[in-house]
Amino acid sequence: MSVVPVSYYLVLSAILFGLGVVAFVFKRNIITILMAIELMLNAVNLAFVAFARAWAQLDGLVFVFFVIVVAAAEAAVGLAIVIRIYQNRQTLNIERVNLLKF
Amino acid sequence: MPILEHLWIILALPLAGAALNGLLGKNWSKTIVNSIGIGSVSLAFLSVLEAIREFSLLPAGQLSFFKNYFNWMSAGSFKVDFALQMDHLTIVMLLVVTFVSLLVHIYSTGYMAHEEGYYRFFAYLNLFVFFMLTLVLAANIVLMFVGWEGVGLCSYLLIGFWFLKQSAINAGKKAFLTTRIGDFGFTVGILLLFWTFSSVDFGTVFAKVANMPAESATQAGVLTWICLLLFAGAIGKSAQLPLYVWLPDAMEGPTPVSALIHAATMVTAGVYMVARMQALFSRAPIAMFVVAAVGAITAFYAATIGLVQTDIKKVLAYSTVSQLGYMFLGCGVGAYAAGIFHLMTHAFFKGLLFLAAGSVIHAMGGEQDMRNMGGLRKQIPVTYWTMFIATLAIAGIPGFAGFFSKDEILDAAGSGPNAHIALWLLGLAGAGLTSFYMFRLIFLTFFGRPRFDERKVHVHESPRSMTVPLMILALLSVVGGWFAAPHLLGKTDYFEAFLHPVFATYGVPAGIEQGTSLAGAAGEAGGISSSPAMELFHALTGPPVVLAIIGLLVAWWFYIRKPDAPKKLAERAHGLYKLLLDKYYVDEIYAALIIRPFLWISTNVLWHMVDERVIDGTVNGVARVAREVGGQAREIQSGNARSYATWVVIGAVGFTVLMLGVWGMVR
Amino acid sequence: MEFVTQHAVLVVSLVKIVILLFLTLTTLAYLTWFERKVVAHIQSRWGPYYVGAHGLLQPLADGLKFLFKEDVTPPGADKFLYIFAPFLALSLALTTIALIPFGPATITILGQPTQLIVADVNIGLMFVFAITSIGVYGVALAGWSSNSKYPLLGGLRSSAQMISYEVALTLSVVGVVLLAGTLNFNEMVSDQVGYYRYFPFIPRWHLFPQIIGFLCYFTSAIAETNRVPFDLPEAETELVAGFHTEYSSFKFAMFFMAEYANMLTVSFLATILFLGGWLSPFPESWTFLQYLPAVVLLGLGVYLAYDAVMGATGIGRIQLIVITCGALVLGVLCLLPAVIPIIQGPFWFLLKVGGLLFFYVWTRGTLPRFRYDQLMSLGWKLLLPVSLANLVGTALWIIFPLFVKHG
Amino acid sequence: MTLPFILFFVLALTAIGGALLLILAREPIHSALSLILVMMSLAGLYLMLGAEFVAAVQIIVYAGAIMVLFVFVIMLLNAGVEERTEYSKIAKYVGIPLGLLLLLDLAHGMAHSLMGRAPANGAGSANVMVSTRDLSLQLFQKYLFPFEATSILILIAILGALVLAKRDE
Repeated sequence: MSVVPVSYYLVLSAILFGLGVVAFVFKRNIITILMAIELMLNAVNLAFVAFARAWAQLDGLVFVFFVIVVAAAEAAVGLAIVIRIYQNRQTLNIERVNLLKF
Repeated sequence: MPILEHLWIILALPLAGAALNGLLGKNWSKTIVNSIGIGSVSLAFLSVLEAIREFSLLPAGQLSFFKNYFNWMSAGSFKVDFALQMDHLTIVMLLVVTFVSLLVHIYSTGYMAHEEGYYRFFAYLNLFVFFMLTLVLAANIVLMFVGWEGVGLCSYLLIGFWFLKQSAINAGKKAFLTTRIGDFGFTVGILLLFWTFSSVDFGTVFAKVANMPAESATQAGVLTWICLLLFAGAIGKSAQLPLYVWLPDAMEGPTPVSALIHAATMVTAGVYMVARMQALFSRAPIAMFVVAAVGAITAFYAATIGLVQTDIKKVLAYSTVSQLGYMFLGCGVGAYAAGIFHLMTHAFFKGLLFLAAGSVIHAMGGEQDMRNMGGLRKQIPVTYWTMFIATLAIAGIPGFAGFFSKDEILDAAGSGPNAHIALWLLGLAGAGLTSFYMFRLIFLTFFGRPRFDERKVHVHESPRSMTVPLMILALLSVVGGWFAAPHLLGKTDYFEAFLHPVFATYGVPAGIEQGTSLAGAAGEAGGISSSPAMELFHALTGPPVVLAIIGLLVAWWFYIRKPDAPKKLAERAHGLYKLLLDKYYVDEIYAALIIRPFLWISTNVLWHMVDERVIDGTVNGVARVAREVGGQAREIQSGNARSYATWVVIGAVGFTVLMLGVWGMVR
Repeated sequence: MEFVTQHAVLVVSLVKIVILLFLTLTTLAYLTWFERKVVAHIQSRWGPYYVGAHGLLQPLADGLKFLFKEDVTPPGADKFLYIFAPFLALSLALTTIALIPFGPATITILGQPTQLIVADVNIGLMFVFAITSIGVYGVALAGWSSNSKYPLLGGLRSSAQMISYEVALTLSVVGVVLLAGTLNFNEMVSDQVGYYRYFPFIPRWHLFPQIIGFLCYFTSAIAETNRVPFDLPEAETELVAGFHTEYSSFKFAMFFMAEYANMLTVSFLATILFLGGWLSPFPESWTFLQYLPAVVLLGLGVYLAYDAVMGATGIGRIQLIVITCGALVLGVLCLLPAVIPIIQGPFWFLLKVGGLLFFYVWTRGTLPRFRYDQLMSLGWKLLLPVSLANLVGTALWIIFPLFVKHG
Repeated sequence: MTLPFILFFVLALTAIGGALLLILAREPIHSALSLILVMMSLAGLYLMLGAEFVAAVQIIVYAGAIMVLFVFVIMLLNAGVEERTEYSKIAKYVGIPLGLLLLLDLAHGMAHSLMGRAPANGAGSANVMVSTRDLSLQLFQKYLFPFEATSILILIAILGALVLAKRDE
């Protein structure tokens, strides 16, 4: 029963990360932008797990936990901020939230 | 308690006093301020005595005591320690400084009783004592320079003590700036010293100098330059030609200050410095001659100005200048001991004169012009008698302190190793003039008919706190010179012997046997076979004494016998009189030659051109450029987060391309 | 045929899945009957009565009714999600059951030894939680997609409630995990074998050391399954019917089944974690107990026969007779020596599960509904701290045991 | 084409499709669901990599908690269809192409990276599952301090979220 080489997983994680970046730039809805960030984090997690597997080291998996924790914190705070923004400006379009400029 | 091990205590005491009074004294009663001020200084005096006792117990071979407390600064080979040292010279200075300061402190409690900023005054005084002691005890020239500048600062603060009086402020500034000119030379001298000996430590430097040959009297070597530069500092600090101009104005300060700082101690710092550095000076004949010449000329010159001054303190100020000239003359001709000796005696009688003058002013309710005095003899007897004794002392009447010291100096000037006839004559003339203007002062002040409205001015003797110091100083002005009595009999006087080790240690062979050589010289000068009796006779009837007597008589003739004679003389020799009265227009000349051009350059070149155009121009230009660039760059900050995200992506791509492509990492 | 022999693994699993699915769905159907009956008797009513004897055909009737009802989709609803939500809910609810072991015995089908479990995962517990945690979406999406006020509110409530109670639920179980030192269900059960040394009559079920954990677990389980008294998401009096207001016909039935499936799941879980799974509470020495399943079934058959003869009429009688025959056949089967060891586990397991389900229904019949803030404060301010304390206490107990673990 | 490869490609394509859907969907909730899809398939990939505990955590925390939070907020704010404003030209003409370039660059780099040549499951070992015990030991011994630090981070995040979302009366 042959196994899938790590590079496959890595390429997949790279693709997902790139798509996350594109989403990050492309989306206008603040919530979906946060989702894009989550997507990137997930891609990184995949790379971590793949590396951990490749070297038969558990550290990678541990790091995945940390990434997840950070993602959770980021989501909580980020969404709270989103709610605040919506309360103040009645919009979720990030291009309409542009008061902080020159 | 081993004070000697902890010399710093002597410094710490007045500093603590200054700190306490200066920082906290504002709301304290005069009593507390007094006890702190006087207490700290008297404690310092006592610890000095104790230190001297312990010093005397040192093994015979040890001529000086040195202690290094901590490394102050060290940059590469340039290393300065906070180190103090004590030897016979230091002892003399310590005694003079602490004792006179103590007396002046006591005196001030009476004199300043009704002044604003009482605590401030005492804080400054204590601070001054601290710096002066630092100057004296310092074991390296940099630390000495600290004290040097410190006393300058205190002098500035105290001259401008009445900072509401414009003239006082100006006088303070003048003193500070003028001495600064000299101090510049002093600083360069220090640098040159270090550059030459790669050390600023007295011991090290002198040890290195000791095995250097004396330089020739024809062309100047490095020692000469060092000495001349250092002496420039001395000129500034000790008010010699051409930088003496600040001292007369310094009389704007309170009289105790004039007594302590501008007569007894600070102004003599230059002399002390020259004596301290004598190892270098005595190997630099040219420098020696310059010192002597400057001293002699100043002595005569200042005396001439003193002749016609009418402000009692101004007279004393010029006489101080001239006496300092004598001290330098003494050092310049190699009679360091004599110079220091005169320094000490001068500290006594000139301090006394100032304090007494202060007492007079006090009695006259602030009046300083002698023409509005007269006949005070009866009202303020203590002041009169003490001042009279001091006058006799300064005039060099035999038996009084001034006689011995001045006589030695003139002796050395006339017949010492580096003697020169011109110096001798100048000194002699100065001596005569001194006795004249001093007795003029006495006669104008205390004799004759009162020239002031007795109903307005209610003359009263000063309080005990002022008169007691006067009496003590009067006593010292009499006996202070008797160490030197044997000298009259052609023997080495005790003072010489006491200081001998200091000057002998590093001195040039020629300089050593000063006392005897002076005695011998005196004998030759007298041109008579030297037997003690003849020596005595000669000394008592020597030219100085004769001139002093003449001066006395002339003064008596002018101001007692024919009080209107001076006016006639002034009218007859009007030009000369005016010249003297206006102090040879030196201030004006300086103003014209130096100050105005300086101001002009500063204003038009430095300020309007360099500062405004170049510097401000640069700064503003930079600011303008920044503003323009920012104005363009701020467009980037559109407030649209997607654009920011794009910038992030750009950065990420750049980095990744670098990492994967260029650096070939991961690969 | 050789295909079958080749891929025995797949085939066997498929077979097991089919059987389990059939059993589960039937159980779900009859759970509704059971609930209605019990609640009715609690409220001294008869409950379902007319359709078949004892209303035993009621679920069938309900199912038919749902099938033939009109399937309404509200205008402006998100079509895909609106249809997707119930499927998600039900499929997730059923998936968890695949992870539940029903007994220790291993049967050999087609020369392929298998256990009474579909998927034996190392960390079964985690996966159960994983799947239940996704169950939220069913409700939430249903509420959102049907583009209507009440469902939206219901969806919001239920998602908030489920997230909140999931925390307490998970934490209350961690104590057991600590004691058992494993996340695998089989190992967990086998960890509870035996009796306490000092109390030889008490089986070493985790229920006793973890009584607090059990209470927390069960409470939050009720909340997790949106049951009374925590049925805020479908509070009839407040939100009409909560998240499935707009749902009708079979989609509604799916939600319904999903709810009962969740009930089943949490009961299974509770049984495995706290009640010693398939273990019998009585000592091994009582060998006569192995006939208990047969006795029960035969007794049931006899009773039904009597009832069929005396009580029922018409179609009910036929039906009763059929059931009687089934029960008797099963009872006889249970007497076969080959079947006895296999049947022991499932018997006790289902007995305990049945007890828990009865408890469920009992609470529903007794307790009033909470207010929303009460619900939240209960979850966050009581259950969470208590289960945390329980966790810490358990950890301490493991580090400093008062008396030795294996009695 | 053996079973693992098939499985891998199915999951990978699901993930990529989910990601694309996340980008293209105009309804935020669709984006959220597609992201959940991605996470699910990633969990499957973790299982294939033998990290089952991570897979479970991935589902519980990401899909079960974080994304629920997202969905919750979407429902709370009733976020409608996303309006595709184009105020930021640079994002349109530079950002997105560059993002794709980054994708290709990274993929290329990863494909040729040294890691790529390593076998998928440890040093030649069979396709074993990582035992949860080892993982927890690793986490609570070697990485104890980061663990505590992250706990503090979570605490702060909770407080921050509370303070932020709290309505100011």
